[in-house]
Amino acid sequence: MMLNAPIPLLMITPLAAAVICMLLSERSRLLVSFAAVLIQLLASLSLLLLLLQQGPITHPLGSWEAPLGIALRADGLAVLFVLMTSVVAGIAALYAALYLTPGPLRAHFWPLFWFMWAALNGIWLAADIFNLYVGLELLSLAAVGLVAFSGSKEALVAAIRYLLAALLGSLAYLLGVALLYGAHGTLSLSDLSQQMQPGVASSIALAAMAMGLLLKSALFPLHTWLPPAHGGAMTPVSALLSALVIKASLYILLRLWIELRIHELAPDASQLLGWMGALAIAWGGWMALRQTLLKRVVAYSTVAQIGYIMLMFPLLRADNAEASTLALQGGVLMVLSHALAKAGMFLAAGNLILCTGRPELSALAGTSQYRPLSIFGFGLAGVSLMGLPPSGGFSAKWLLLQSALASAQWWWIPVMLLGGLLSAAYVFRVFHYSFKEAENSDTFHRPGVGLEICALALSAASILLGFIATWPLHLLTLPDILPLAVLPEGSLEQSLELLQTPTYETLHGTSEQQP
Amino acid sequence: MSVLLDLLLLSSLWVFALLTLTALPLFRGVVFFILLGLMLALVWIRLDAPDIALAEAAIGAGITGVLLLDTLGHLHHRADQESSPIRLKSSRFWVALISSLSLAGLLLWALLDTPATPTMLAEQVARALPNSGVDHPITAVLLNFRSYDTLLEIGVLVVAILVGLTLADKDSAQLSLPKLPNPLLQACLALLVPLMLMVSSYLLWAGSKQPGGAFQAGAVLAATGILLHLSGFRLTLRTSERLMRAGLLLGFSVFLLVAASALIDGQPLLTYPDHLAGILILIIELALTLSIGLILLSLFTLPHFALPEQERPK
Amino acid sequence: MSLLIDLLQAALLLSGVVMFAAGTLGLLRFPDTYCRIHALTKADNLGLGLIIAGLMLSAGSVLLVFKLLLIWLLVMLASALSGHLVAWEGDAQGMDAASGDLPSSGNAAQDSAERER
Amino acid sequence: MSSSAVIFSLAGIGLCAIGLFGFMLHTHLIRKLLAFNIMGSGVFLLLVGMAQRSGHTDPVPQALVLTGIVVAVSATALALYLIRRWLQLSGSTELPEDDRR
Repeated sequence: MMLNAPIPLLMITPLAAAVICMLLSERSRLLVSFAAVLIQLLASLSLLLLLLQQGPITHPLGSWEAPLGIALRADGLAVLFVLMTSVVAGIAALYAALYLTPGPLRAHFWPLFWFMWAALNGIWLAADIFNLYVGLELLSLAAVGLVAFSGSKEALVAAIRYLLAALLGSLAYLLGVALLYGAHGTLSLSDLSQQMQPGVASSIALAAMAMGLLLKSALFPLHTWLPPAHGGAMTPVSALLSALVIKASLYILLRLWIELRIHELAPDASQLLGWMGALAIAWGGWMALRQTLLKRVVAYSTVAQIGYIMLMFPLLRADNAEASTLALQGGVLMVLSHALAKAGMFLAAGNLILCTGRPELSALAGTSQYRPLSIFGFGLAGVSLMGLPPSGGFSAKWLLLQSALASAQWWWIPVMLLGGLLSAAYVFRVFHYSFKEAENSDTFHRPGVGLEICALALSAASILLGFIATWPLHLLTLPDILPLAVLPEGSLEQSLELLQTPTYETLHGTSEQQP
Repeated sequence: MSVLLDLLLLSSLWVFALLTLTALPLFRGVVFFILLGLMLALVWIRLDAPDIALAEAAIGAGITGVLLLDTLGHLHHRADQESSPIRLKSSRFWVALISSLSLAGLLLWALLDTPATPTMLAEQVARALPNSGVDHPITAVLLNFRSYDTLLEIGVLVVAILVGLTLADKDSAQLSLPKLPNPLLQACLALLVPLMLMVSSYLLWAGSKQPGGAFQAGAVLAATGILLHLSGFRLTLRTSERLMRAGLLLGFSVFLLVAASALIDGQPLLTYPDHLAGILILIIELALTLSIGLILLSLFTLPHFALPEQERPK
Repeated sequence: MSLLIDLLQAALLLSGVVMFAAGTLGLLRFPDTYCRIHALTKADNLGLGLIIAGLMLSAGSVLLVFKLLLIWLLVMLASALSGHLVAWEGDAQGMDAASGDLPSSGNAAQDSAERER
Repeated sequence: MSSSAVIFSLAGIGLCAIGLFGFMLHTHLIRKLLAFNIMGSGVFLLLVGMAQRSGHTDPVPQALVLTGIVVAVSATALALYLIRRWLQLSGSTELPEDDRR
């Protein structure tokens, strides 16, 4: 009976924590939140164990089977995202607890944070298109609240812009839901994937949903709301937004793409997404090079990295199972490593701003001499974003490159290389500023050790992901979300063996496709 | 005949929508927006959806309208004149026009291309209704079959309140909305308030068998609160913070507790035991009505505490 | 007999519509706020009363007749109150009865409608 | 075939288009919010209208719309909080014409 517990816990805990936090005094909010973070970590780990034992799990809420009721579903993809959320949000919570000064502001942070977490878990586990809409709205409103949090003029402008984009995106998504329901009479994703027939209504519905989700994920040219919101929010909030919140709409897009077989039915749309991604890589990288504020650099880097994630869509090919699998694995690994690296980078950037007391890049002069730890955290995350070995970012790009070669779409390769160069340029530009001689180095503040460790832990995790990359990817092949992706045995290991890292051998022969 | 009526309603919807967006000054636009909401309520009746009609009139037109008008009250103190938005020379106008026309075209295409088939979900609802604990299919969907959506939706409402709380400053409890010291109003309140409370409880009670339910009842409750607020009886988050907070969260907490209680039994989340389904739904609805009433009221009253002009520290 | 009732019903409904039209015309054409309130509340209450009376003839059950009556009473109460509040607010702002203008051109209608809600 | 459902699906399409038009045209934040609400109503009409064209009432989309209306009012209230605060700090009801990059 308790076998089913992790899924409900993943939803109940954050919602209950939000309510309890609203009712309690400030000090107790902190304690409740730590307890809840622990429960979340344990629940996601036990969900992982359960998945390894039983395979994909369906949890019919209210004991009503879909399509009448709503089902929650935990397959490999969902569990990976749940784990990613628990790690990143857990560390960000720790950071926030140290970063926020006691007072009403800190008190209001926790309930919003918990609602955001609940919405994220809800989205990862959802298998119902309308439920995804409610989850998206909960997520957007909580995220907007977190952006507007400080109440300053800049924060408000960013929040309003973000809110308008998010609302328009949700409505476009809901419009798609309306058309899909009108055409197919069901809201359950698995029903839809069985009944889906190509048709005008379905195509327009999916186009509307995709537009809405892309707007929410800030894919170029719909990205204009992102840099002020992510760059202007408080540091822990920036980390959460860039690492997790935008991934929610990307995740839904990916789900729709593979479960409703859009990659088969509309390969042109996939190519379009890929080209938008390519433009995003170029534009995001270029703009990141031209920013004068440190956190804006990091925010524009997110715009570019979203582009990388989009490159997986044109590589999901119906006619080439190997390329598809590699693309899916590369794309998901990209999401995971970006989540860790970007959260780490934002936290490190926040620490640097705490050191210098000013948000400008030029204020960084002397930091690498006096605050090497902060700049080191920033650099580690940068290594993963640039895609240098042996980071998670490198493995992800490697898989995507392999996939591009396998499906003979060579034109994505220069895009990836150019993007890597641009990332290197903007990361080194930050270093360049930090290595300058400082005139008044004695004015540096010392951020708490805890803050430094949080940033470093996330950045290090993004590097570490490169060493254990086969493990999450193996998890990804567990469920049959991509039925066509039957890889020849051991081919994943083969493709990754080229990287020559010893860890991969230990997992040899474990990636048999399961039904 | 009824087609004519429908077409009349359709054209009035479109006209009011256009007027909402183009009428000057903004106040007029908001009034047209409220009219649009009332027209929509009629449309929902025509679509055999009295539940939505009630909610649209009470929440869509009522509460949203009050919130908008209240914001306008803040606005016109700061001379904020806008010129006519339709400027044929601006590229913005043409981009907007072309995108909206293409949206209409695409949707029309989708609509015409899709055959009208009865949905199988409606049948399933009808079949499962006897086991749901209520007799009204919409209440059954909202609080039993798809209760998870409703749970998250209450979360969305609470988030809106939370953001309001974050932005409102605690210290300067200064009312910006004067009360109306009108003797006739006060006299009428004695008549209206009990009546509204009665309507609210009727809607709640009716919800298990016929149109009505927690949301509509809560909206009427909130309207009562807003009326009282305007006449000077102020029940706000500031008066008794703890009590009010508990009230706001009561519905959500009760819902969450009931949802989680299924786990003790080893059942999936939100499962009601068969014989208890009716009573549990009633308990949830009672708590939700109170909370929704308080939340919608607070959405209105929260910003009436002037914020300090200077920026708050980061 | 039923023809008579039908005719009576038609007459009641039509005269109700005429009253509404007259009230709307008054709202559009009358010179100042006070006159407009007058047109709106009086004519519309009577118009609604006529329409309700017409509907009662075909109601069929006592409960329905009672409900219709209740609707009329409630609308009368609401319109009396809102009409009073608009006039009261206009008076409080020093609105001139003859011209309907405020001493300083402001947003009287806006204010009063806001308060009313 | 229910003609009402078809007609109001059409009405919904019109409202969606008008709403999108207003949303893109206006810079005034409250007008944008009104346009968002109009668009929302259009989507709700389309959701119920399209599902009920066969002449049978369908409680599921009706319940979804009830949920949608509550979500829309929450979003509107939240937006109004932000707009008011922005008005208070800047005295403007429009966002600064930004560096649209």
